[in-house]
Amino acid sequence: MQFEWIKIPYALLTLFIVVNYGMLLGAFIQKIGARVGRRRGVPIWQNYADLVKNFGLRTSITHGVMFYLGPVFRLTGGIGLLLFVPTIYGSEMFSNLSFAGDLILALYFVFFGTLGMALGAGESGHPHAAIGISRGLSQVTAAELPLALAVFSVALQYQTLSITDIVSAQQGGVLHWTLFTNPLAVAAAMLSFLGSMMRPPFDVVLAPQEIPIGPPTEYHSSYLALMQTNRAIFPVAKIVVYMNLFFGGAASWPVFFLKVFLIYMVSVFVGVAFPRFRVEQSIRWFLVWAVPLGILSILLA
Amino acid sequence: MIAQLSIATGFLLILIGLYGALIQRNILRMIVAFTVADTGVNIVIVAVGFMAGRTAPILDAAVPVADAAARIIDPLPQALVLTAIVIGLGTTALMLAYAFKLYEKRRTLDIDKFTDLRG
Amino acid sequence: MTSPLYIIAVALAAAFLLGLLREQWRSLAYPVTLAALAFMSWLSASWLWALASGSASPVDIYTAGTAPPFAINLRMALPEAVLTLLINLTGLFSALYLKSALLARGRRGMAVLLVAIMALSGIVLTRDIFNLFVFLELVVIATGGLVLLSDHAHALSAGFKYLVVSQVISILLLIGIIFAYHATGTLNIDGMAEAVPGLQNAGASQAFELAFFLMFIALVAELKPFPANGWALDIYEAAHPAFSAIFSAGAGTAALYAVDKLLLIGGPAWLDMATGVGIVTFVAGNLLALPQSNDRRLLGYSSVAQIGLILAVLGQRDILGEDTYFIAGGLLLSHAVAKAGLFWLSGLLAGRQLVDWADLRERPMPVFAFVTFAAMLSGLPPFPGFYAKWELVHHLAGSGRLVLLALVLFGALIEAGYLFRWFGYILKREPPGEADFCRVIFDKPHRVLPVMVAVAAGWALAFVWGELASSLLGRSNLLLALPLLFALSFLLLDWLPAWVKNSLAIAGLVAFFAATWTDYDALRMIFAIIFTLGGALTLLASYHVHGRRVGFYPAAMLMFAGMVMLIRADTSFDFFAAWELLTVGSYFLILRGKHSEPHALSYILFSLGGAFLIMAGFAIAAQGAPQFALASLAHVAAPFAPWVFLLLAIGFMTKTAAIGLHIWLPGAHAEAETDVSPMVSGILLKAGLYGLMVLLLAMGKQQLYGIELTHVLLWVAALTALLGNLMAVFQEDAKRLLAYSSIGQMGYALFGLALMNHLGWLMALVFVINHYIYKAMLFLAVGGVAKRTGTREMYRMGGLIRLMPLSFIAVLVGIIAVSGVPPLSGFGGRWVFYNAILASDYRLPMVVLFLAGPIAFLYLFRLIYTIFLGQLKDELRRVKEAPFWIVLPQMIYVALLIAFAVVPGLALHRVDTYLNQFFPEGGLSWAGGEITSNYGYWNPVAIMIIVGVIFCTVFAWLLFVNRRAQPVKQFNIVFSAERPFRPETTHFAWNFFAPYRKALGFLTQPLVTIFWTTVTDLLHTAGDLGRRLYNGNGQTYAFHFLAFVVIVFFLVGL
Amino acid sequence: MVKRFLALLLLAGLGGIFASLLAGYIPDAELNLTARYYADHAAGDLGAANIVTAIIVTYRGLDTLGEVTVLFLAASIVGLVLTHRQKHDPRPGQPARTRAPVGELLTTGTRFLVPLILLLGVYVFMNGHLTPGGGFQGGAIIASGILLLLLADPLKHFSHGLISAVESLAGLFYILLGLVGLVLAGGFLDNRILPAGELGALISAGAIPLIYSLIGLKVGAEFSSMLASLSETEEL
Repeated sequence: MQFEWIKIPYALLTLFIVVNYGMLLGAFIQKIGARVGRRRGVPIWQNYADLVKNFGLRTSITHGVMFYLGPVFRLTGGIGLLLFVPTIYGSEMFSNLSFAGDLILALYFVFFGTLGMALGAGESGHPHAAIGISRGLSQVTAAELPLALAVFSVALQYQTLSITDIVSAQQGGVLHWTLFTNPLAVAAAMLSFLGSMMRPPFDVVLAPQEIPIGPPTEYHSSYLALMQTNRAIFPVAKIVVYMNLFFGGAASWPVFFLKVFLIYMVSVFVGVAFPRFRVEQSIRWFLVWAVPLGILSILLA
Repeated sequence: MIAQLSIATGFLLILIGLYGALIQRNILRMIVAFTVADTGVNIVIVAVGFMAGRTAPILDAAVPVADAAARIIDPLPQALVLTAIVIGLGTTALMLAYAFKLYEKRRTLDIDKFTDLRG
Repeated sequence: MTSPLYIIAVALAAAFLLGLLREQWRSLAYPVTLAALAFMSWLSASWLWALASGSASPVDIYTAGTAPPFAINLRMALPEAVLTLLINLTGLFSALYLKSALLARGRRGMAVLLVAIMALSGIVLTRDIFNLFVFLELVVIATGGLVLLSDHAHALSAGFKYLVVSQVISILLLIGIIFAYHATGTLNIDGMAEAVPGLQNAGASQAFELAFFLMFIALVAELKPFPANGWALDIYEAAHPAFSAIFSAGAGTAALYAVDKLLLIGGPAWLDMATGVGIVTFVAGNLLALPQSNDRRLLGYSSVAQIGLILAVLGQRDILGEDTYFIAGGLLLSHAVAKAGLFWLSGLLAGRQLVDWADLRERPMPVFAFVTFAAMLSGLPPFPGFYAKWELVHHLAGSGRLVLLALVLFGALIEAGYLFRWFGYILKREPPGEADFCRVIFDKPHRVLPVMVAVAAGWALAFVWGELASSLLGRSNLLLALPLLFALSFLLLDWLPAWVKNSLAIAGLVAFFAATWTDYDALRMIFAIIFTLGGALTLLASYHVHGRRVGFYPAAMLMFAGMVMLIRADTSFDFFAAWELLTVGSYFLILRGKHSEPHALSYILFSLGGAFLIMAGFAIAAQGAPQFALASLAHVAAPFAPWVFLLLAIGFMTKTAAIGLHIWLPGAHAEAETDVSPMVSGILLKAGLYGLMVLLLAMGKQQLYGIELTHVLLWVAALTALLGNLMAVFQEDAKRLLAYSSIGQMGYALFGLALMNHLGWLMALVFVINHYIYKAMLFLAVGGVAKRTGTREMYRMGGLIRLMPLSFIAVLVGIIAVSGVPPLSGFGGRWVFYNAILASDYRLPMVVLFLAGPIAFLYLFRLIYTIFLGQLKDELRRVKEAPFWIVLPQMIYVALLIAFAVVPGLALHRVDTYLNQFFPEGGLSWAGGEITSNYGYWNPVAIMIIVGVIFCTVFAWLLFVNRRAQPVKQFNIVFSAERPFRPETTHFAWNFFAPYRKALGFLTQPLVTIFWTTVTDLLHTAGDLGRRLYNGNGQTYAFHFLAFVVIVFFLVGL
Repeated sequence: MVKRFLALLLLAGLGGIFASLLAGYIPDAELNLTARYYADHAAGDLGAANIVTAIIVTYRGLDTLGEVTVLFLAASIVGLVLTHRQKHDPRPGQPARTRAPVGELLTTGTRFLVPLILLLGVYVFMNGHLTPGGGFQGGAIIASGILLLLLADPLKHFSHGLISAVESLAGLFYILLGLVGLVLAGGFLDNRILPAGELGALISAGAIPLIYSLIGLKVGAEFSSMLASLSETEEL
């Protein structure tokens, strides 16, 4: 695959679609959560409103250079992840910038944003930010492990690291999906997915309701706006990876919307049904339940 | 047979001397014990060179040069024993001097009292 | 030629002459003594020169004008010339040293000294067994007298104990001699040796064997074998150090030669006994020396042990053949010169405890002397003991005497242990109050001169043995190796200011690379660049140190010399010598840290232990050949190959700090000086990897009992990576964190090598380059911060980003690179890694490695956050950026990292091609900016551009919408409705990953540390138990001797 | 008790070794090679009637030099130890030592015997090459004369200077003679620097009588010096 200039507008188009989809999806899911709790929930355009409001806020403060750059790192991470992965299978238009690297690039780029964000929050000097990062990093090391194992299992299965090749290997019917050809890997990956979506039972990192804790504590106004944008992009980008690896990819945008929604719903269902783990509990949980699945899948692949 | 008996006596003296040197706590007694053992050694040395029916290795009218080889006993151990005796004597003198100095220092001759350096 | 008899005649004449001089004329008697000793030394020296140059041939000197065996004859051949020279010189310089004591005691003391030296020479020269006895008794009696030259409170009782046991010994010796005479009819040693095979019947031969046993055991007892040596140890402790020097160097030498002569009579049947007694003494002597705190007693045990080793060597003459004298001589001369030197040195110090030697601290010459002596005793290159040990080990391995080999190495390791511990005391302990050392040097030059002579003799011997090794055995003379000479030349230049030496060092490294770069293949080229240019780059940081920095450059350049010699080595010998040199150099370097005494010790012990395993591995691989080309490791015969592999691998892994062998690393790297840490971490660790590469390239996959050893390596590597990373997470000390991180990183590199496929090796090389760059950079950055803040505890820092922005940038770039996040160069390593493991057959160890991967984020974040972000402490508000010369290399490293991230092909393409000859399959294809493997692809330039563009766009957008952001003060945060004001309580930093510790902390139980502590404790306990044998009672020592005789008798089974 | 038992056990072991030595001992029927050489050549080559003396002074002269040196050493060290003590322990102000008289018999006997003893000593070492005896025996006899003197008058002070002068000169000449042998004759301590003379005559056997006389003087001096030194320790 080679670079062509036309890829840039195409990539921007993908980005545009995903941003909108992500914002709607986020609000929709919040609404679902509220309805489960017998509340009305936010309107579907709420995220747009927040974004506009936050960008519109005039006064803003900064704690220093890294604080300023944190959200930039964050958003770059989200966009990058999205663009390094082909979105629509078979579409030259929406293969984005995947010529730059394969699956490994995508997986490692996830950390780009995390790291930058953590640094930015760290410079705020707010202890809660640091505590949140400490918890988040602790958890993510355990949570990412089953995914890594699963990805490796899949790569072994298909003998490739190219996402496009992996998707193409799953074409030809639902039963060709990795979900059915390598269920253990998918199970491990989905457990990991729960951990990375910042939803219960693994959301102690953000702890959004009880105390103002976690990395975004100090962020506001346009910083927060960037992060909100990222919050729209990043889960979708991540789910795209899952979709491509395990659920046959998407050959068209409707399939894409549907699959992303359904995969997202998994974490929502679990989230509304289970209470929250403490960090060490979740680490142990991943190591005890998810990792063995991943190991098995590798051994059997 | 005389040679064997003498050697046995020498050995016995050595063992007796060594026993004394190992058991006696008084330094002077140890030194005496060593002289006993030395004597035993000297007896053994002389006895080893002994040959029955022969005479001392001094040539004179009774033992002419010509048949000396058939008449005299082995002269070498006799020369050696002299050296051994003298060396034993030197050591004994030295040990006595030591004993004196040790006594002067601690006013005791008990070997068990001189165990400051150890391990 | 002047007859050697004059050695005896002149000594005696002088001794008798002294009697004519009245006591008042002492000042005349003393020159007479010195003149006599000087004459004797000259005589030996002239014989040595004549014999060595071939202008004289060995002579037998008949006394009484009668041929042996009827009269006593002496012999002067090369060994005799060497040994008498050694004895006479020791005597001469000890007499010089004893000046005040001799002048105080008068002519009798001088006469006794003369007779003692004469008798020692006599033992060496004589060929008559009874004459030997006479000389021996002279030595005993003279010893009894010379002990009294000491002012030590217990010299008297020590001398008496010595006399008691000597009496018993001489009784047995005499009985033995007379019966041996009876059996063979001669007293001449050579005559006896000829007569023995001709003994008519079994009875006569049995009688002779018994007699010989008594003679032999008596002479062996003169070597102070364990456990029959309590009587001699007190002498070492209580006598005047100058006499102890004679006792150790001279008497030991003479007694050894006497035993050697006796072995000539006894023949091969007695070699086993000599070996057994020798090796037991060697090991036990060193074990007993371990718990000693008195310097001279320790030296005594060490002497006992060394002589035991030489006895064991003599006992191995059946396999050593002609090399016996080369080996035994090397060990003996090293021992004698070093021990004499150390005893003389001990006399310059007031305190008798080992820690009192801290008096020497800050005094380069005596410290250098001590180093020379310690290195000679431990058999480090380039001293004779090194060559000797190499030959010995090779012969032993070639003949399959592996137990003996193991014991030799074990004992040598313990010996190195206490010697280097001692050296640590010297450099690192507080001097005990008023050091009167300076005064000694100026007041008593006659006491300093012998020490200096011993140092000079040590280096001269090193050269001579090197020459011998190269002319006789085809080994190379290390003292002619250019890099080593360059390093040693800094010893002479140490008076120059540091910046001059630094410039010289950098110039040297660069020039060496420029002169030799065409010699290397792609693999070696990477290491060569890191070792020379990389070294030069880290040395830039050393410009920040002012003053003379005594001792730094010799040590550093020794390390670099070792490393360049390592990659240039073709033969196993050169390789091993280089390995030892770099180990020693880096040890001195590490020891320079303020609190690095225990860590440097554990470093050198692990390294030497590893080195011994390597030596054993080479020796077994050589199968009798003295050395071999490294490449022929591939042809090691089947039953040995896996063992060789195992030994070498473990040896190299001590340097890469694989788990289980890693406990030296954190302390060593963390406590080292600011500019030393990057060298030992970024550069030195690569030496171990280089070794492993050489090993794996040559030997490939080996199976032991059906287990594939590379598979085992994989597991070790994975566990190393996991546990190294995990332990790094829980460190509060920034440099320790980095050190543990190195352990983890080395685990990755080892993993790549152990995969034994193309990409695995490529990954290892990527790690080699990356790890050098970012670890050197991080250590420098953190070192600079620690320098400015005065602490390495990260929770004491915080918020330094504004004060030390450049250091922050370095750390930021560093941690992105380490963590493997695109777009920086670490990602390349990860990418190659994933491709490599896809091609591998082993899957389980990878799981462990996967677990290790993300953990790196934890400690890296902690590193940057707790130091640079968060709350600034009040006491650090005036901290400045790190010194220019520390920041400069960091910035260069930043540039390098980015360059290597964008164009990794510059370095890797060639290596990739090079690796094709070993692993033809699974290479990468390099098309334009894109790198493609069998599984995936990667375009570093594109990644860099894309990430850069996105980042800049978003950044620009933020700048646009948020251009009026106001910087706020430190505590302007929303904090549970309060306004915090104390940075200490607001900076969340201590025990940063508490929940993680709760979940996984159990994995970091210091099991390995406990294991090694237990091992050392056991050794100490064994030593302490052994000490109980020595209850200080002369009678008990006589018991020991008799028990020794009886037990050996029954073991020999006559 | 344990100590005794252990000692007995060890000595039993040593006794075992000795016993097997004894069991393997067969007295020679003929002189062995070395002894036979001495029997055949000592008289002819060296002119010494007493073969033992020939061996001691010439064949194994180096041993004998060593022996003399042993005594010299012992005397030196004993002297060293004791003078050392006196320097450190001068005991000033002590009244002059007095002793009960040793008795008429001893005093008179001494006066009568000492010259005879000395004469006997000289005789013994002068005739060492002819009759049993020699330098050591003669020296010891001389020393016994000194001992007698000391017994008769324990407070008697011998001139250490004289003793050591005799000792040193004798030693020096001994070495010198040895070296002359090295230069003029076959080797160090070769006695054939002087004519062998007639077997059995007083002036015969080359330098043997000379050397043995020197040894006798030296041994006598050394013993005397030791005795004198030791006698000075009496006040303890």
